[in-house]
Amino acid sequence: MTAPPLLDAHLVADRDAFQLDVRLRIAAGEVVALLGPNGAGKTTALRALAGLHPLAAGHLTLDGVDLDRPDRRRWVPPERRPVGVVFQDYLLFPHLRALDNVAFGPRRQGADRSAARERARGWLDRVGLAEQARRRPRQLSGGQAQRVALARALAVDPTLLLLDEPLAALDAGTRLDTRAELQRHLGGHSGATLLVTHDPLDAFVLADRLLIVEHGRVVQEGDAASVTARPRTDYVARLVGLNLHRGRADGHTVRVGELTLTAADRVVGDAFVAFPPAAVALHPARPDGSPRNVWPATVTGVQRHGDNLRVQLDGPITVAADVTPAAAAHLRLAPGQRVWAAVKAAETHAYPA
Amino acid sequence: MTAPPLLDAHLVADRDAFQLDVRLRIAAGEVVALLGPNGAGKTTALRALAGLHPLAAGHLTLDGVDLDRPDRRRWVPPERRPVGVVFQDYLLFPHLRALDNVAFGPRRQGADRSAARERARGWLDRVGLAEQARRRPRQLSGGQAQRVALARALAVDPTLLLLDEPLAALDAGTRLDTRAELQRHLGGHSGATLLVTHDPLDAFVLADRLLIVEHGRVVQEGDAASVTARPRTDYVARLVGLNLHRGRADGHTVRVGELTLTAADRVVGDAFVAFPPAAVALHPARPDGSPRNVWPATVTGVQRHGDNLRVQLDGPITVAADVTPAAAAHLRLAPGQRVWAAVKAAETHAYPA
Amino acid sequence: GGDDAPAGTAGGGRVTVFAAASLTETFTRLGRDFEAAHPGTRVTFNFAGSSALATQISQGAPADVFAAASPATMKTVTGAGEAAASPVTLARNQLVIAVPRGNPRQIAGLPDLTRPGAKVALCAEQVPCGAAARTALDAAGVRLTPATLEQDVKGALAKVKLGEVDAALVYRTDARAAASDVDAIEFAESDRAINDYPIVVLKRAGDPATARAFVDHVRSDAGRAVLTAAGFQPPQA
Amino acid sequence: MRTRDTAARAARPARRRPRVPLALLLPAGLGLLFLVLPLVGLLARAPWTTLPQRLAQPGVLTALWLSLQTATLATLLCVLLGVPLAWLLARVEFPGRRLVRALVTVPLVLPPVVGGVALLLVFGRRGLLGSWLDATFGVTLPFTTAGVVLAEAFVAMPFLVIAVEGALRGADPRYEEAAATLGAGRWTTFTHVTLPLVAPGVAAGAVLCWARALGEFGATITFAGNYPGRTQTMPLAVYLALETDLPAAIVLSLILLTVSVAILAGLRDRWVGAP
Amino acid sequence: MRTRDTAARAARPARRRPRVPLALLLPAGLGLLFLVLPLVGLLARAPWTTLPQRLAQPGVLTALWLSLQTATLATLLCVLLGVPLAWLLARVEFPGRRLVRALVTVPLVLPPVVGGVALLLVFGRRGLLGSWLDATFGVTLPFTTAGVVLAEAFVAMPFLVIAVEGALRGADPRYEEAAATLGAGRWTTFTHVTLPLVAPGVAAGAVLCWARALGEFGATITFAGNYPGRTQTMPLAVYLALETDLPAAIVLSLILLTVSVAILAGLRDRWVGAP
Ligand SMILES: Nc1ncnc2c1ncn2[C@@H]1O[C@H](COP(=O)(O)OP(=O)(O)OP(=O)(O)O)[C@@H](O)[C@H]1O
Ligand SMILES: Nc1ncnc2c1ncn2[C@@H]1O[C@H](COP(=O)(O)OP(=O)(O)OP(=O)(O)O)[C@@H](O)[C@H]1O
Ligand SMILES: [Mg+2]
Ligand SMILES: [Mg+2]
Repeated sequence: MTAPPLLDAHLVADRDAFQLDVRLRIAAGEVVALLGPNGAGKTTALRALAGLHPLAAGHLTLDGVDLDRPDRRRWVPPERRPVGVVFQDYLLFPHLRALDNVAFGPRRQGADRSAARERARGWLDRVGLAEQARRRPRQLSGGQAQRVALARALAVDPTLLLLDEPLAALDAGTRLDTRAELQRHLGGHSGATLLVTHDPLDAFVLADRLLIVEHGRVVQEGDAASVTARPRTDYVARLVGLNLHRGRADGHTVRVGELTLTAADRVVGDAFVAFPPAAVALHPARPDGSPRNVWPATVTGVQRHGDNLRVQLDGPITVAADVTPAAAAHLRLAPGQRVWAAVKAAETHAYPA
Repeated sequence: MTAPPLLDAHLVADRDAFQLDVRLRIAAGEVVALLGPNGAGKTTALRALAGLHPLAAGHLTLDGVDLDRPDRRRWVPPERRPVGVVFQDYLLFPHLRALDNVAFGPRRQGADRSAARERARGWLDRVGLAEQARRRPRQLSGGQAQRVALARALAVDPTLLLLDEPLAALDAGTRLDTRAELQRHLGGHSGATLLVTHDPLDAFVLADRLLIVEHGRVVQEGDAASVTARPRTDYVARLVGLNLHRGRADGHTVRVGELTLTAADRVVGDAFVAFPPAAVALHPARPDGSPRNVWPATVTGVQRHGDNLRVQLDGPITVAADVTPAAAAHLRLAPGQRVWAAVKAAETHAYPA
Repeated sequence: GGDDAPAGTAGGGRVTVFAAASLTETFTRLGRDFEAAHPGTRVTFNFAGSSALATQISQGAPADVFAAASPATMKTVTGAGEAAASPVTLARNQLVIAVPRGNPRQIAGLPDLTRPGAKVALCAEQVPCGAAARTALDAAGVRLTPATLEQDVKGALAKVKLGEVDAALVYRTDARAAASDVDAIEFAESDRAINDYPIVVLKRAGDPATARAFVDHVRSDAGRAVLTAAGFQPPQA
Repeated sequence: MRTRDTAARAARPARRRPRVPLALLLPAGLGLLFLVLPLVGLLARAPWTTLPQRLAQPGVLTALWLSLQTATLATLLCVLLGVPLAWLLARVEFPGRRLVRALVTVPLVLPPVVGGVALLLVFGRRGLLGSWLDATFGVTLPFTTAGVVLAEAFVAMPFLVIAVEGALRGADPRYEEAAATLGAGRWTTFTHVTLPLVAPGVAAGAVLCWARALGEFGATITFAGNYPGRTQTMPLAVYLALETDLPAAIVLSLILLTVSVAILAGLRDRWVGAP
Repeated sequence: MRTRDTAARAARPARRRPRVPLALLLPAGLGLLFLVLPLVGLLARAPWTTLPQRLAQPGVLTALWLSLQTATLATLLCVLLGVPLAWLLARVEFPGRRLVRALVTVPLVLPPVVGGVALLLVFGRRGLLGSWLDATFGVTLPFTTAGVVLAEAFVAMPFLVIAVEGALRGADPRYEEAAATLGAGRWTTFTHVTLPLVAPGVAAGAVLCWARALGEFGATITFAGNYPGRTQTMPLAVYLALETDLPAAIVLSLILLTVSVAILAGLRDRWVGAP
């Protein structure tokens, strides 16, 4: 990042046994996607940023203002932070109509009732809920409620926008529309945005940068391309759909357990090797020919996966392989069957751990 | 269906302005996915099946027993229906620990405390939450809570299993695991399952048959292949990622508005034509050669879509086209630009409306 | 908690006396004396407002003796046929003007109560002391707008004690009991408004003999002495 | 009332009518009976024939009107002071909170007459505050209608505070967090989110408070005295009637009851309804 | 109490301590003052020197013990009958529900002495039910400790019912739906889901109920009489003390207060805490 970060935070917080310790910088206009498995601490991080969970240590500075500095006993309450939050479970005010839920923020910013409602109407329209404006939250479907929550957070035009899985309950089409709307909005947004999502596509489309947390710690960070190409944890590997293994590299070979894999890249020392399931070919017998990486394996499971089948394999390393139904039929794949797995060196990537 | 349906229902229910009218049959052991846009009435249908929303008309018969028959004034309350429900917003009992939430159902079925807990522990283990057993719902993350809700519904082993977006809050990896676990469970389940989801993949993997509702009515029904190949509404077309248009066919040609498209199939009368965005090729000038379907179009939007770019086009028909970044750079695609769109007849499918 | 069997009407030298709350001190004394004088007997009291006691008796309360603070209340009991004999007067009480100690307003008689700014508490006319006060004021020809019409003497007296009013018309017995806080000023018209305390043995008394003995004790010289010490006047011969 | 009807239907599956378990219906019915039977006893004893003439007595309507006025004002005062107090007890942690919570119940436990005395000791002519009020503003509260309101409010406020605090503790505080992230300060959050969310609890507390104020006797007569038209509320009239004339007292009570039951039943359900 | 402290901190951003808006703190403080000042007045007037000797009087401890026992039993009775009644009012729709809800407030509005008379008319030896009870079982309730419990329960039950109903109406009924889909009948749902969810409301109601029962005087003395050791509770003792000796009455009241405040403050927070 070249610009000084708009948001500069080191979030240290406790929740009973769980501990969060995440460093985070977001530039003005930047969108960062926060990804991680369930219980990794994403919501907790958002709560700390919003001021709903005070930091135990670290710091939180937004636009040059210290919002939370335990060491200086400084803490700005949520209502004085320029944030907007879409909560994972929406938290729409049950006693207010959808319109007034959205108008709530603008009202607090000083807009008069009719101006606030006008603005709210505009936002509801943008998320496709103009007709539901007069409904109360309990009269909304799940996806409608989530869009009201999104509109409510966007309507305050906050410096720091915190979105906790804002599209999870939307149907496929609405999701595309709403994502496009959000993308348009974020494109013109001068503040910082932190987006929690479980959908890599959402992250790739909306975010400039990904931040992966696990067990309350950042495990990987970078733009979509680098994260997709070089996953560093099993979670990221599964997210982007790669087989990932860790070993010791010496030039083009990486030793993983008892197996030595040949990779396209040159590395020395601790290294990761990654290859897509589609790159794994299965053979009834040891194949001859080009693939350099060949090992015997046992099928442990077969599942449909899009048009293909995803085959889980045990052996010197555990991998997933994608095969066409025709190939599967030919191989008569079933759990327990022994096969040979092969991956071309060209499709096997290695990088330092 | 050859077997007599385990569940036979005609759900007619009102919710203020919204009206539901859905016919539904599920055989023993069958899994039906209920899909539809937000507010289509999926949750309402589930509530009617569970007995939380009495029918205004129609009927509901499960395993030969009338559960709701307004005409005969017969209605069986929820607690006496052999159903299990995963609610869209979980509704975990806030005062009970995760373990006791899951043990609640087995207890009601007569298991003693330790047996029920044992069973609950097994289910929590299966959804990967053995460690969180002693937490209260407020101490769980969103995805953890959803898995507890799933475990709670499965633990009663109901004849009719109703799942309202049971995987929406799970991270990518956990989602695969949980889906696999669910698939395993449903494979051995002798009852009927109705699964609401917005993820076509979930539906394709888990369900034997899809049921699409819109505005409270069934608009399409069938197995994954037929639905994917022949979408009948815009919603379904977007769900499966096809361009869909309706017109009048006469042999291999279909007239859509002012445009006449040539399709691979022979149809006469009202017909749909569908083709994938990837089949749409863009050209700076009118192309010569094989594509039979060619028309001038205006670019209205360009978005990243996976590795490619998705281009929205206006013109005689509105379509989406997927192009590689290289092609896009070559064409200098930007909103407002005029291009020629071309689709091969072989990739254009027509079927009766 | 005590046993749950209703006391009284049990016979065996037990007497249950329903007595007006204003007799609490004197009757407690008298009861103890009676028990001492008649070994083996036991006197149980139920002190409350006379009218509440009358209601209880008419609803079948287990009472042997009823001592009321006014003949009117007694009449509701005798009128309902609950009495075994006709009631007799056990004592009489006379009104005084109670003023805060030291009499800061220099009140000497009823006419002083009408001075501008003087706040006066009377009893409501429904209760004996109020009726008596009305009689006395009428006799004196004094027209008075009180600040309050109290439900009982204690209420009126409390307001004097706390300085909320400058004077109140109360019974002499009550003024005497509060002598540390109030001064009692006798006035001439008070002998026109004297209240009788009647007592009677009830029909359903379990041990009528002991009950009568208690009534006799109250009306004995010893009993009278206790009553007079508290400020009561003896019944008219 | 159709509770028995409901019970009968519970046996077979009924349409829409929720089945009521006997284990709940039985105690509920008993409870209702216990509350209502004494009323039946009173009704049976009421001298119906003389009712019109008693109602026509001028003092009765005055007392009734005064009762309704003062009880309503007292309730307002209680809501104004009591709801914030309940909020403080439910939402702000401060040392000694448990003690304060217990102190709030003092007027409940204090015999009302003693409560009246206590009020006199504070607000009376010679009281801690009263003497200052008198000297500074020439205001005296005893023997005035304002005094009645004060006495009723003192006795009735705990009901409001405790009921509202219970409701606040049952409400989900995360809505308040959501309001804060939208820029609502604690006061706005309180008025725009918290209060509407606990409206049923506040309504329940206000009903308790109003009814208790309406029936207040001991503290009122002790603090404010009893003067027709100024401080004589219905309960005071009832007590005095009790001294001489039980049927009259019963009739007066029944009038008070009828009016209050009618008012409470007439309040639209939504006042007490969930949001 | 550190409320002022809290107010001072509100001005600058403080760590963790939630800022309390003055608009809430002021009325809350006023309300608390209003409730507690009279107590201060009483304390100032109490004859402290004679306290030990008064406490030593045998009747006092007996009356105190009886008060605590009967108030607790009355609260139990109220919870047993009142919670189901509140549930019925909040969760079951039946014709006339609004009237029933208003009727529940009857004992609140009824002057307690009249309430006592009403109880006598029903449960007295010559009452509607009492005569039958007496003839059939040889049970008479008036003038017994059981009668005290009955009178206190009659007067205190509305507090419980109304507070619990308010809590029930504020609670989300969808948890009960979830329980039903898991096979829980209405009774199980009530005991396993509804009750735990509204526990704070029930606790608040029970506190109100207990405190009111502890302070009950009018109905008790009328229905159960005033027998030391059997029916003479503290408020009755206070009443008699008032006849002769105001300071004694104040001391007795303070003893009652201290004990009840100590008990309520001693109840662990979680009894009143949200789940
Ligand atoms: N109130 C709480 N008390 C104690 N622990 C909590 C509390 N809330 C959350 N936790 C724990 O803290 C951890 C992080 O939770 P958090 O909600 O931040 O996860 P998340 O990353 O948002 O997960 P998800 O993707 O499932 O929403 C989890 O292990 C959770 O169980
Ligand atoms: N309690 C209610 N009162 C009135 N209308 C309601 C109520 N609940 C839902 N609706 C309306 O009924 C329609 C169907 O809602 P439902 O919850 O069944 O949709 P859904 O298909 O589950 O949608 P989603 O995918 O967003 O969860 C929607 O238009 C919704 O606004
Ligand atoms: Mg989360
Ligand atoms: Mg839904």
